Amino acid sequence: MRYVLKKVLSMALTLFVVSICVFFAFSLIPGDPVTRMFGTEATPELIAQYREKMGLNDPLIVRYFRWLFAFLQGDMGTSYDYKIPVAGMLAEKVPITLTLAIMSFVIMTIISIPLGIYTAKHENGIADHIVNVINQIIMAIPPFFSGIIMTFIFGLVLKMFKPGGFVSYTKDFWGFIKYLILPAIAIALPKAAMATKLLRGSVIDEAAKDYTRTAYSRGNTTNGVLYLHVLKNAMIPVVTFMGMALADMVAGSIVIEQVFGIPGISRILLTSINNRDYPVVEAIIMGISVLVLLINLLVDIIYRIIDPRIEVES
Amino acid sequence: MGIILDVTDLHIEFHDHDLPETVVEDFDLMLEEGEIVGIVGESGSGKSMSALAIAGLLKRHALTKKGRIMFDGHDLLTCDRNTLRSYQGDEISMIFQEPMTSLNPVKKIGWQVEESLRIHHKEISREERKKRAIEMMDAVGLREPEKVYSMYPHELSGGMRQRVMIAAAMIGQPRILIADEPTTALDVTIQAQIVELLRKINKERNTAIIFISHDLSLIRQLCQRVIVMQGGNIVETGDVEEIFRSPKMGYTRKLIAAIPQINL
Amino acid sequence: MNILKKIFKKNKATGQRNTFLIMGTFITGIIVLLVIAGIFYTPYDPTKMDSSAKLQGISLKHIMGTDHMGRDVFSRVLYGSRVTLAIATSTIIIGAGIGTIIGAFTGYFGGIVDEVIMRIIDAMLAFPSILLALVFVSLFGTGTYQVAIALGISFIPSFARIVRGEILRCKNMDYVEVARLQGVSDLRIIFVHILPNTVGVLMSTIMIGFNNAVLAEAGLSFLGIGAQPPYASLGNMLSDAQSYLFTQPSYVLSIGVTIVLTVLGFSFLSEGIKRWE
Amino acid sequence: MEQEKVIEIKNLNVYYKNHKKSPLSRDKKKHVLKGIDLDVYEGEILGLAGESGCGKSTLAKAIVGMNKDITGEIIQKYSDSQMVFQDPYSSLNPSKKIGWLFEEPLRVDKKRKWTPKEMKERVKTVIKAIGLSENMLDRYPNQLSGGQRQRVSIGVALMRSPKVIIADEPVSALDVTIQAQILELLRSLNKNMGITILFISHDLRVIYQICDHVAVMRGGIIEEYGEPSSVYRNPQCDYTKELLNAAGIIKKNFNK
Repeated sequence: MRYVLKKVLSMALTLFVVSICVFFAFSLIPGDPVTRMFGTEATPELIAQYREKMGLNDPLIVRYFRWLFAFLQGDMGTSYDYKIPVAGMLAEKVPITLTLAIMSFVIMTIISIPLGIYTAKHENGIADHIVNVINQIIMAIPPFFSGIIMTFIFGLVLKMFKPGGFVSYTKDFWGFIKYLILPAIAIALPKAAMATKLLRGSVIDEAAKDYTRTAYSRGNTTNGVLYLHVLKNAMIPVVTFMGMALADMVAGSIVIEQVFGIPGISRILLTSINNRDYPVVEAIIMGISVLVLLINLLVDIIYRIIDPRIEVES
Repeated sequence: MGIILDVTDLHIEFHDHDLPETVVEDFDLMLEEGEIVGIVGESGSGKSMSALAIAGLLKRHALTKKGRIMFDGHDLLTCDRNTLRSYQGDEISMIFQEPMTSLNPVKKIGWQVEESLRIHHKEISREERKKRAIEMMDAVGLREPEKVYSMYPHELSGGMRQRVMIAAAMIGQPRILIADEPTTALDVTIQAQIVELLRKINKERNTAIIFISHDLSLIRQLCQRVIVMQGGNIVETGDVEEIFRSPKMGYTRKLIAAIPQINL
Repeated sequence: MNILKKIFKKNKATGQRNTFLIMGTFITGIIVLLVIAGIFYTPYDPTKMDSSAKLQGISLKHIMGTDHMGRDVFSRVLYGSRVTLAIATSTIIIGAGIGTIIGAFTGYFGGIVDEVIMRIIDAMLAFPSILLALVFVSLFGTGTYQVAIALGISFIPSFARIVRGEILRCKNMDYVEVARLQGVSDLRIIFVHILPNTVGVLMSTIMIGFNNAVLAEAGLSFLGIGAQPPYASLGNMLSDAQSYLFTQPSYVLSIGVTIVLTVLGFSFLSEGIKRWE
Repeated sequence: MEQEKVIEIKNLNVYYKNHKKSPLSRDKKKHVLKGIDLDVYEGEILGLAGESGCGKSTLAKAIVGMNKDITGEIIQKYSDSQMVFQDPYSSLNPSKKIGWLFEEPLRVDKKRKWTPKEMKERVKTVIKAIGLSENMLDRYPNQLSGGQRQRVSIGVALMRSPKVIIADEPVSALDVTIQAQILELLRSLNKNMGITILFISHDLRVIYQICDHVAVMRGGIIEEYGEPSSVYRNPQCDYTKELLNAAGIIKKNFNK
């Protein structure tokens, strides 16, 4: 319990540092937000009025804490371009992106764990060689390209789904999930290949350690050694990878949403980056930071459960 | 006293390089019930390989084995996997040089100690298993065995880990215990304790021990009979004191000469 | 030629050739040679439009077909690969250069500076690198140079971490203590005694870095925030081609396959170096 | 015969940083050596015996200045003491040729500049003294056996003709027959070149064989000091007795 508390505190601290970095980075970029908001319509009076209204005349520190506390209460500021609260803009989009990322994660796990164990167990077998070659190739295919190919094969040739036929989860949940399957596979494939390779290597490394010899000397079968002894040890690096992969998948969703025409946070993020709509960018970065840190926390906790040595070392 | 293990003409050859490499040649060993035999040799002498072969722990691929290892009417080299497994941990147990790495770091001590019982004696209840494990841990001199039962390997010292290894090896009351340099990684005082413990086990339980070491003087302390190995071959074999008194082969003489002489 | 001999040499222990290294050298070699050749000669002017030859398939005349404006795709791929590789190279130079220096010094000297820098680097590493690059792009603005710098910065942490780990591993070796006792200076220890021992790991990391940089650059340009016209890179082109997927699949495929081969070459190289001896 | 002291240690205390630090624990330092007094005489081999964690390696490191957090005095007659380590596999830089390793101490010599020719001469002299042949110079450490590596380590330490060598378990990682050869080499260096050796070992038998004095350490304290033959014949403290017994040198209750 103390371990978890310590990790939560450390997470809060990191988040605090991240928020400082994000806020100051975006505040120090040249360009006045009010001028940016009104463009050519801006008159000096209007600018002065809005600067006062938005509190831009206060010192940076004051503005930072105001921003931080507003953020903690769920107020993420107002978009320069749309002049509506950022929170509202994102509310509908976030679940779509998250669902996509989680589906990719599930697909990756389902593929990679059995495959990793199988290829490790049959090291240098035919299946192992084939899987290794396929893995190496899949890792080189960027999701946006495999997404395009899948659209071509399943959409055009097999006509199994309608490209661009996205349905929102509010209307038809299963239709929504069904539409996300291909994009999720596109995101999951390279990660699954990496996870398979990592797990295979990890199992093989662990299997060469002394304790497996001990396990055999007590009369264990190969499966007994593998599942009772090796697997738990072998999962330690894989858990770290999977945590990072989940974070990566959120990022991967942003690209793949463009390929499949999914209205997640991708389009908002890209337009706001291109148009320098900083409140939106800030909100998305902070949101993803929270998510990444939560994933890290989860990984740390799982780690602690798997590996009893952790507490001693940290 | 009967002979319980009869190894004849054991050959082990490695194939993981271009040229096959012979690591053990013409290895013979007859082990009598309740006796302690030492195998001495330097690194690369094939002493550990022979021991692993007897324990059935040589990897199956990349090597060939010839000869016979007769135990309980079966040839452990050729018998099927299940027969071999039914002996491992139950009739033939093994402990290793590195107690640090020979225990699974993520499993509790108790779980590891009672593993052989769990595998070979499924009829024993969980409570009974735990009781026996704790008794065994007590017998090998682990203090507070109940507490150690639910600890992890990294929480123990090297000497304690080796005791845990011995407890786990002895829990099935094996007839043969193979100890592969069990004290090399330990401090001298701990080393003496472990040797003492092995002697006690041998006396009280009548377990035959194959004790492998590079240290001839350690073998002299524990064993009646010794096999001297060099480069995969047996150089000399016989009674320890006899060999110390009149070594027949040059290599044995060299080994004895390398032991610092102390004349007080 | 000596290096080629080494690449094709059989491993003494296993008697096998290093297939990954051979394949990686082969693929990457051809791509790099083609790209260099493309600087001096392309079959067609990559910007020349020909409205009479839009979206043609693969033919002897246009070995990768033509695009929606009738430009020769092969010439454009040569050009785009050059942009992609140029950005990837500068990414690696920035990332590996600064990362190695940071990693070497923090790892060797340790102390409070090391802790602070490693905290920051761990925090950065927790973020997906493409997102990190997106953050920097949004700070620096979009454009070819900005993307190169943004990617370079986002690659620093992983290099720093790996080099630091290697330095830490070597630092506790007795030979470093021996050198210190002989009075070898810290800088000489880092650069003459320790770093040569990390060359294998570093080379392998650089190759996987190229692999990731090409992927990241292509991803960013695909999103339209990477290289900007007239510096079209492979990602931009793929994004353009996507709209013509149904009318002329070879257009998309030839660009996509080029990206895949480039990435594959580097990943093979990385894998091959890891298995070298 | 009154001998001169090469190293004089007075009330030496060494502390380590506590790595398991938590903000709550006040005891931040580990007290590793607790008030060591020890003299090393010119031309002798002094054995430092004890089990792992007793502080014998820490003492060696403190003498050559590798531990910074110390109190007390270490007075040394010569400044250029060298060390030989236990593991011959990690004490030679794997990316350098043996010849390069031999020359490195000369290249970084602050006292004088060595010309390439002088370096070659010096390497030749040393390589002869340690009983290796010159064709070793072109090899990498991984092409050498453990015993050869340990010879090279000793040779590298000899390059600048130090008067004191500290050998930290130099034979523990070697096979017994090789062990005897390395001990022989150390003894000849001591006899022929007059090099004072601080010989650290957990093996009391080895210490008996080559040392003029022995200091038995435990828990950061020197428990017993004297000539090996008299210490072994008549050990004063229980711990020494226990060690001697464990090593099979004295027989307490040896029932066989």
